[in-house]
Amino acid sequence: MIDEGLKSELQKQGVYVTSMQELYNWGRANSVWPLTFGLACCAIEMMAASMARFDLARFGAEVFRPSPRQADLMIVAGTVTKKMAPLVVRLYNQMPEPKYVIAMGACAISGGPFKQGYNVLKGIDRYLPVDVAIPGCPPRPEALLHAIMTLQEKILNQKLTGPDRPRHLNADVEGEYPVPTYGPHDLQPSKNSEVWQPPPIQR
Amino acid sequence: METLEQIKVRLEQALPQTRLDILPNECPAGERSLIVESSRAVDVAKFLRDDSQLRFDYCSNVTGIDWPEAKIKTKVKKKVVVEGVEKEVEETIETLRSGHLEVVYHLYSMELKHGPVVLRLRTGNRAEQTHLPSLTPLWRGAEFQEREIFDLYGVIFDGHPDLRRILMWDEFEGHPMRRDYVAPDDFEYEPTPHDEVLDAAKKHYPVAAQPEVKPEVKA
Amino acid sequence: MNAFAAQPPKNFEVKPKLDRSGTPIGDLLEISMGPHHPSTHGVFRMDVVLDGETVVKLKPVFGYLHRNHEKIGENISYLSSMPYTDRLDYFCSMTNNWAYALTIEKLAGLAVPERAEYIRVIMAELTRLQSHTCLVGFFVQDMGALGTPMMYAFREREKILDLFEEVSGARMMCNYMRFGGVRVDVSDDWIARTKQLVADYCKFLDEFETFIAENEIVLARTQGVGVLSRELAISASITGPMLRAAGVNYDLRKVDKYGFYSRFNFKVPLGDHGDVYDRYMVRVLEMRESIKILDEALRDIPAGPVMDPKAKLRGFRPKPGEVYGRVEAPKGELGFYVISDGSPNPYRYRIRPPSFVNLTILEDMCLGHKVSDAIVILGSVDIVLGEVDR
Amino acid sequence: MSEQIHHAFEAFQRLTLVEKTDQLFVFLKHLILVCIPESLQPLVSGLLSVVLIMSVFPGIFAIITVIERKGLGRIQNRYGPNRVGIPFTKIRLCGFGQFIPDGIKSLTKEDIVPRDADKIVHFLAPIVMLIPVLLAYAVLPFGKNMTVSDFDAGLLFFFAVGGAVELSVFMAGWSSRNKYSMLGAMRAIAQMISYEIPLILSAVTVVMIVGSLKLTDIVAAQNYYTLGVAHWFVFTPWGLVGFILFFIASLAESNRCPFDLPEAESEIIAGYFTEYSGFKFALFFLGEYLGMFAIIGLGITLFLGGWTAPVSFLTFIPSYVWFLGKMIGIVFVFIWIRGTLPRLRMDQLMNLAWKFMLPLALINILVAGIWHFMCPDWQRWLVCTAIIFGAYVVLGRGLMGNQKLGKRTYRFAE
Amino acid sequence: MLGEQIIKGMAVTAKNFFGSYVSKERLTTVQYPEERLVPKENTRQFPFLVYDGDDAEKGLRCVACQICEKECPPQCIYIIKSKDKKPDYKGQAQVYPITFDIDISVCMSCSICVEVCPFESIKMDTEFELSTDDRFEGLLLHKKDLAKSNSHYHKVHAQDAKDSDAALAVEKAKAEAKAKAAAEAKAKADAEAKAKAAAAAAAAPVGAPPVPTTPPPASPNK
Amino acid sequence: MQNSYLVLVLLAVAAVGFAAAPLALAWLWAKFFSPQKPGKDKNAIYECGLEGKGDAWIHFRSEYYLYGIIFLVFDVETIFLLPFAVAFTGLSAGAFVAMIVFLLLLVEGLVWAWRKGFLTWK
Amino acid sequence: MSLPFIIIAFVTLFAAAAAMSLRNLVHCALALTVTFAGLAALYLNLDAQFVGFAQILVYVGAVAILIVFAILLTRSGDSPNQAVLAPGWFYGIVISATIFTALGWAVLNSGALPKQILAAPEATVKSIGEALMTKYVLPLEVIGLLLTAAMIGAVVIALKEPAKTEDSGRKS
Amino acid sequence: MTPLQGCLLVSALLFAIGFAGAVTRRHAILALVGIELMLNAANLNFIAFWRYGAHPEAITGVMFVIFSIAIAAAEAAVGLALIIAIYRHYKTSNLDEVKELKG
Repeated sequence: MIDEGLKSELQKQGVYVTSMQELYNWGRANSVWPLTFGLACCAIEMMAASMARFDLARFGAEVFRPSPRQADLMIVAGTVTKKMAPLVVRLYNQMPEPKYVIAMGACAISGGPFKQGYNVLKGIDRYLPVDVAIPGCPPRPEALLHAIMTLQEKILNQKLTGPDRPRHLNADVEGEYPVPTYGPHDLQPSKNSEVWQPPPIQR
Repeated sequence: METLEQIKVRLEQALPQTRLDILPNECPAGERSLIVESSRAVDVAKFLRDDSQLRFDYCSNVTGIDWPEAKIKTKVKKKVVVEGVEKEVEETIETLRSGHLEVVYHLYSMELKHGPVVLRLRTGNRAEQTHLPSLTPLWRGAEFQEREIFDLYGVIFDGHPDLRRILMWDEFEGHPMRRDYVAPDDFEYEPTPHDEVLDAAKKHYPVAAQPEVKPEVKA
Repeated sequence: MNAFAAQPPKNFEVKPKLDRSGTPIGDLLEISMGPHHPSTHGVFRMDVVLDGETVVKLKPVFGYLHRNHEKIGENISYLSSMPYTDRLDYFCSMTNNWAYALTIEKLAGLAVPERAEYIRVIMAELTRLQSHTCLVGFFVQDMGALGTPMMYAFREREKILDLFEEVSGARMMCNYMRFGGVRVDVSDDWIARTKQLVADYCKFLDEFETFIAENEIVLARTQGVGVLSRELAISASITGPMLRAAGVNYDLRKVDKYGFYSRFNFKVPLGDHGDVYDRYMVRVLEMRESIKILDEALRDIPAGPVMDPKAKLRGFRPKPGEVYGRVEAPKGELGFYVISDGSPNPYRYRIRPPSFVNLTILEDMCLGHKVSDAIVILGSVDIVLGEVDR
Repeated sequence: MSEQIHHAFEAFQRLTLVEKTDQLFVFLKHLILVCIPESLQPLVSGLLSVVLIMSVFPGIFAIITVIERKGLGRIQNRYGPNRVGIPFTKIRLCGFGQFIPDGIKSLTKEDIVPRDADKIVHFLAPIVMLIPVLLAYAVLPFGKNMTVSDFDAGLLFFFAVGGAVELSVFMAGWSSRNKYSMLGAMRAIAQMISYEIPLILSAVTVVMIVGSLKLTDIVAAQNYYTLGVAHWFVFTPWGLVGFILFFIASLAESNRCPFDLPEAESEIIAGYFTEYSGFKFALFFLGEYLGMFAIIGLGITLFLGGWTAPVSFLTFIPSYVWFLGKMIGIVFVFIWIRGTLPRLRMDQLMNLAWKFMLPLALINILVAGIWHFMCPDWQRWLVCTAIIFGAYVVLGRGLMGNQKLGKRTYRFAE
Repeated sequence: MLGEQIIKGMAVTAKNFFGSYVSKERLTTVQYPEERLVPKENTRQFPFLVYDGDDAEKGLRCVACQICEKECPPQCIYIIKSKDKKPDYKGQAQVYPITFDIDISVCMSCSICVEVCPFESIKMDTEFELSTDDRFEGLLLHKKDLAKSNSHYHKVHAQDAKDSDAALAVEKAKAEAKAKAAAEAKAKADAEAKAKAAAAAAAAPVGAPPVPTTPPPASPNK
Repeated sequence: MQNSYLVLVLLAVAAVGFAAAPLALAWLWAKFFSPQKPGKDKNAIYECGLEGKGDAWIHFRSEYYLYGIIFLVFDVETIFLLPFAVAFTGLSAGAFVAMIVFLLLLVEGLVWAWRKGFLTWK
Repeated sequence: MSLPFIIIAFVTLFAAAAAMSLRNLVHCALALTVTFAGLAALYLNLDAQFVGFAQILVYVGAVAILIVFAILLTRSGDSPNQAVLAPGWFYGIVISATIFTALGWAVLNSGALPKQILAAPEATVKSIGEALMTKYVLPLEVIGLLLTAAMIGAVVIALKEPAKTEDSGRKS
Repeated sequence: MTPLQGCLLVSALLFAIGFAGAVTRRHAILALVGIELMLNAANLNFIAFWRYGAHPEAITGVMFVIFSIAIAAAEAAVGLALIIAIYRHYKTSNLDEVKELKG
C-alpha cells in the first residue's frame, strides 16, 4: 500500500522528469548547430539551404561552427572517399555528445553513382551511426530542411532515462568509433560492424 | 600552323637521329599524333616550344594510357587471285601487341593561337621499364598531371621535381587506372544486386553460397 | 619583354624564406589547413609551414574527393558518362556537358542544329554568370565577410538555377546536353524570362560592385597579393580568368571559335597585374561580357530542331580513334580526351580539369604572404574539388 | 527607521513625474537601504547593484544574440531564426526565444578538454575572462545617479581592467595547445594591445576638456543644452575624431568584424576557443559580448553624452533608457558592420593601429589643447578642423597610397 | 578618400536590410514547410512507374524490357521479368515486371531511364521529402511504391504527360490500324491461317522491344 | 572609499559565480544523465580532422615582442598623461608645452621605429 | 591590520611564492599576474587609488603580457625534466631568509615609525596631475627620455639582425 | 602591530621571495621576474609610508611610485629584450647554460 503523499510525490517526480526531458529535447532540437563540413556537390546545396532562399536559420541551425567542439550535427554532404573517411570519423569523434549525423545525398548514404569507384566509400554508415539519410543527387535544399525537421522530430521523441534512451545518455556505450587506417587497397577495417549491420542479401 | 608532316621534317632536320612516327587517327577530327622515342623527348619538346614558328608554349593536357598486352585483330584488304580473277578479300590478322604505357601531351600555342600537336611517349613495358622523361621542366603545367599519371598508371617521370602520389594515399599499392587493376571487394551489401555485385559478394562470403543470380520470386 | 618567349619555368626548389635576418627567429609552425577547413572550398588540404604568420612552404594535398570519374567513365557507355560530367565542376554542369558533348561530336562527326548551338551558348553563359557570381561571393567570404556577399550571390544564382531547373529538371546536375544537340527545347516564355533576368543582372552587378569592388579593405586585401606573372602563367598552363588576369589574351571562345561564339560580339577583359584583385575584376568584367553575349543570343535564337536526327543515344558506338575537345569553362580550359576502340564504352576517358592545373602555381603565389592571404589566393584560383580530384 | 522611510518618500514626492520615472530605481534602492541596519548598508547596496547588472546585461546579451542573427538575416535577405519561442507552447515569438534552446543545449553538451591541454588554465580561462569584463561595469553611469561606484580615477580603472582581458584570451589559446588556438591567441594579444593605446588616447581628449576621470563628471559636462541641442563631445572636431577612433578601437578590442582576426573562421577555424565546447564556449561568447557592451557604454559616456538626451525636449525619457538605447543602437551598428565588411589582414590591422590611429590620436590631443586655449568662436572650429583634416588626409594617404591601392582600368581584347 | 567606399558598401547592406521589410525582391526566403516554391515543369527527383486506369498492377505500362536497367549509369534499377504475360494498353500480350526496385539511395536523378524507355512507362517524380532514418528499407522503392497513376503524372508534369498520352494514343491508333489492316488483309485467308497470323503478330514483340516512335531519337539495337 | 571597493569585490565574486554556476550545473547534468565519454580521438587536439603533428607550443617570433614593448611604453605614458589631462584645465600653456615635449619624446621613438620599418608586421 | 588587508596580503604573497616556484613558466607568469593584481589591491587598501589602478594598467595589462611574450619567444630549449633550480639554490634561500629576518626584526622593533594613524590623505588625480606638471616637470621629461631610450634599446636588442642577407622576397 | 608594520612586513616578505626566486631559478625570465617583485616590494613601502607616514598631505610617495612603475616597466622591457637576444644567440634562456656557453 502506497500512501497518497508518496504517490503524489512520485507523480510529481514523474512530471518533473518528463518536463525536464521535454525541455532537454526541445533545447537540443531547436539548437542544432552543424559542423561546417562540405565534401562535394551536396555541400553546395547545403550552402544553398542556408542561403536566403531557403534559410536554414529559421530553424536555429544556421550557426555553422568550424570547430567540431562546438557543433552538434555533422552533415555528411557528398561523396566520402576512402582517403577522406578516416578524417570524417575522427571529426565525428571529436564532436561532443550529443551529436547527430545526417547523410546527405546518394554518395553519403551508399556511395551513390560513384559506388563503383575504387576510392569511394560505399556509404558513411559503415563507420558512423547515421540518424537521417536524405536521398537525392544532390537533394534539393528543401530536402535538407525536411531532414532537419525529421531529425528534430527524432530528438523530440528521445527518452531521458530507461533502456531505450539514446546512445549518448548510456554510459555503457562507447563514445567513439574506431578510425579506420589506410591499407594497401582499402581501408582497414573496411567497416565498423558495430554500426553497420546490413540485412542479408536475400536474392 | 604547319602540318604534322612539316613539323616532323623540320624536327628531323633539327634533331638528326631522332625517330619520329606519326600515328594516324581515323576519327573525323583527325588529330594525329607524333610518337617520339623517350630518350629524345625532351629535345623534341624543347624544339616544339622554342621554335619561332611553332611556339608550343602551352601544354594543355597530359594523359596516361594503359595498353595491356592484347591480341589485335586488324582487317587487311588483300588482293588475291582466285581462279584467275583478282579479288579483294578481307583477311583478319592477329598481332600480339606488347603491353606498354603511353603518355600523351596535347600542346598548343598561346602566342600564335594554334594547335594542337599531340606528342606521345611510350614506355618499354608495363612492369619495370616504366621510366619516361618528365617534361615538367619545360612546361610547369605538366607537374600535377604527371604526378597523377605516376599515381594512377605507374609511369615514373625522370626529372620530375616532386614525384609523389597525388590522388591516392601514400600507403596505397598499385596503380588503379591500369586496366588490370582489381578494385577492392567491398560490395557487401547492395539493395539491388546486379550480377557483378553478386559475383563479388560470392567471393566475399565464400561459405554462405549465394543463391541463383536472379531467383524467380522474392518474398 | 615578350611574354611568350620561352621562359625557363620557375625554380622548384622553394627555399623557405625565413626572416629578414636570414635565420629563423621563431620556430616554424606546421599547420595543415584542411581537409576540414571552412575556406578550402571543399576537402582540399594545404600543408602550410608558417613563420609567424608568413607562409614559407605550402604543399597542396589532393585526392580527398577522388571519385574515379575516369575509371567509371571507361566502364560505362558514352551516354551514361553525361550525368557524371555534371558532377565534375558542380557549379557549371552545363559547360561540362557541353565540353563532353563537343568532344563526342568531334569524335563521331555529328552536327548540331543551329537552335541547339544557340541554346548551348545561352546555357554556358548563364553558367558562367552564376559560377563567377558565386566565386566572387565565396571569395569575399574567404576574406572574412560574414556571408553577406555570398548570400547576394546565391540570391542571383537561385534565379539562374530556376531557369535551369525549368528546362532540364534539376537545379545543379542539369544533364542537359546530348551528342548532337540538347535534350529538351526551351519555350518562348523561358526565353522571355531569361531576357528579363539578363536585363536585371546588370543592376545586381552594379550594386555588387558598389558593395565590394572598391571597398578599401578589399583593395588592401587583394591588390598586390598573389601576383602571377605572365611567363609563369603560360608555362604553368594556367587557363581561364586567371590567365587573362595575368595579361595573356587567350580565350577559347575566341581561339577555337567553338559553338557559335564567332557570331557574337564580345571582348576579352585582360588584367595587367595578375594579382588577386585582377582575377576578381576580370571575372566581374567577364560577367558583363557574358551579358552582352546573352543579349545577342536571346535576340537571335532561331527556331528549329534541337537534336541532330542522326545522333543516337543508346548503343552509340563511334569508330575507333581519339579526340581532344575543349571549351572555355568558367574556370578555364575544360578538356575531354576520349579514345574510342569501337566498343560502346570509351577505351580511355580523360578529363582535363582547369582548376586542377591552375593549382600548380598555388605555392608560388602564396610564398611570402600571410596565411590569410593564402586563403584569399586560393579563393581567387576558384577551385572546385569535384574537378580537381575527379 | 520609519521616519527615514518617510523622508525618502517625501523627497520622492517632491520630484516631478519625469524625475520620478527617472529616479525610480534609485529611490527603490534607497528605500531598501534605509530599511536595514547601517552596518550592512554598503554590502546590500553593492549586492543590489551587482544583481541589477548581472540580470540586465546578460539578459541583453541573450536578446542581442537573437537580434544579431535576425538582423544579419535581414541584411542577407532572409528571416533569420523565427520559429523558436517559449518551450512547451506553440508561441513562436518571432524566434526571439532562440537563445533558450541554445542555452539549454550548451549546458547539456559534453565538455571536452584535450588530453595534452593544460587542464587548469583551460578551465580557468573562461572564468577569468568574465571578471575584468564585469568589473568594468562598476564605473559606468547607467543613468542619473545610477553609478555603482564613482571612482575618482574611474576612467583609468576601466582601461586597467579592460587590459586584463588579453590575459584570459591568452590563457584560453595557450592552454588548448592547438595550433589554431595559439595563432588566435597571439593575434588577439597583438591586436588588443595595439588598439588599447588609441582607445586610451582618444579618451584623454575628453578628460582634458572635462578635467576629471570621474565618468559622472564627464556626463555632467555634456548635460547642458544650447538651443535645445546637447553639448555632446561628439559635436566638436576633436570629439568627432576621438569618437571615431574610439569606435574603431572598440571594434578591435571586442574582436568584432572587421577586426575579428583572433577568431577568424575562414583562416584559423575558431581562433582561441577552437578547443572549447559546451558552456565554456558559451562563456567566451558571453564574455565577449559583455565586454563589447561595456566598451560601448564607455564610448557613449565619453562622447555621446552618456545618459543625457540629445535634444532638450526629449529629456522626459528616463536616463537609463537613453543609456541602454544608445548602447543597443551602437550594437546595431556593430552588427551592421559585421554584415558588411570583410576582415583585415594582420599586418594591415597593425598598420591601421600604429600608423594611422595612434598618430591621429596624438594629434587629436594637440587639437584638444588648442581648442581649450583658443577663444570660443568660429576660428577655433576652423583651425581644429583643418589640422585634423590635414592629418587625416596625410595619414590616410600613407596607409592606402603606399601600396598604390585604388581603382584600376582594364584592357579589352577583341 | 579612406573610408568612403566602406560607407557606400554599408549603404548597400542598409538598403537590403530595410528593403527586406518592403520588397519581396530583398526577402527571398520561401518558408519551406508552410510555403513552397512553385513546381517547375521539368523538375525531376526520382523515377516512378506510370500505370493507366485505376489498378496499379494491371495498368502498369512497364513491360520489363530492362533497357533502363542496362542504361542506368549508377545501376540502381533492378527488374525481374515475369514468366507469364498480360495485355498492355495496346492489347498486346507483354511480359511485366515481377520485381521492379529502384534504390533511391543510389539514384542520381539523371533521367536517362526516362529518355531510353520506349514505352513511356518510367517517368520522373517531383517528390523530395524522402529523408528517413531507415537507410536499408526506407530508401529501396519497390514496385508498389513506384507505381503511380497517370493522373499523378499529369499532376506533376502536365505538359509532358499530355505529350506522352498523345504519343501513346498515336501508337495505339497505329497498332490498331495495323491490326485492322492485318485483319482486313488476312480476311480473305481461311480461318486457321487468320488465327495463326494473329497469334504470330501478338507474339512478335516479345523477344525484342518494338521500335519506338516516341521522342527520344534512339534505336534500341542492343 | 573602502566601501566602493566592496562593489568591485562583489562584482568579481559574482563574475566567478556567474561563470562557475552553469559549469557546475553542466557538470551535474553530465554526472546524472549524460555521462562524459572521453576517448583517444575525442580528447586529441583538433587539427582539421588529421592526427596532430608537431607541437603548438613553439617558440614564436620576436615581432610580437616588439609591439609589446611599444605598447608598454605608451601604456606607461598614459599614467602620466591622464593626471595631466585631469589637471589640464587649471594649467598654463607652459605645462601643456611640457606635456607636448614629453609626448614628442615618445613620438620620436615611434617615428624611429616606423622609419626603421619595425612597425611593419612581418 | 584589517581583515581585507590580511586576505589580500596572503593571496599576494602566496601568488608571489607560486610565481617563483612553479615549474611551468606560463603558470609562473599567470601567478605573477595575480601577485601584481594583489599588490594593486594593497595600494587600493592604502587609499592610493590612482597608483593602484596604474599598477593594474601597467603590470597586469602590459608587463604580464610582455613576460608572456618573452616566455613564448624563448621556449623550446627547456625540457621539463631539467632541474629548474640553479646550483647553489640553497644559499639563495638562506640569504633571502636572512634578509627577511633582518628586515622583519627592524620593522617590528623600530621606534622611528609613526604610531598614530592619520586620516586618509587625499591623493586625487588632479593633485597628482598638478604636482606632475609643476614640481615634477623635470622628472617627467627625464622619464619620457628614459622610456624612449628603453623602447629604442629594447627594440634594437630584441630584433638585432645577425646578418644582412637577402630580402625576404615576395612581400606584400 | 600597526598597519604600517603589517605593510612593511608584507613588503619585506615579498622582497625576500623575489630575491630567492631571482637567485635560485635557472631561467633568466624568472630571475627578471624576481627582480620585478623586489621593485614592487619597494613600491609597497613607498605607498605604506605615504599613507601612514608623518606627512600624507605631500604626495611624494605616490609620485615616487608612479615614476618607479615607469622605470620598472622600462627595465622589464629592456631586460626581457636582452633575454630574447641571449636566447636567439645561445638558443637557451637558461642562465647557467649561457654561462657555460660563454665559456
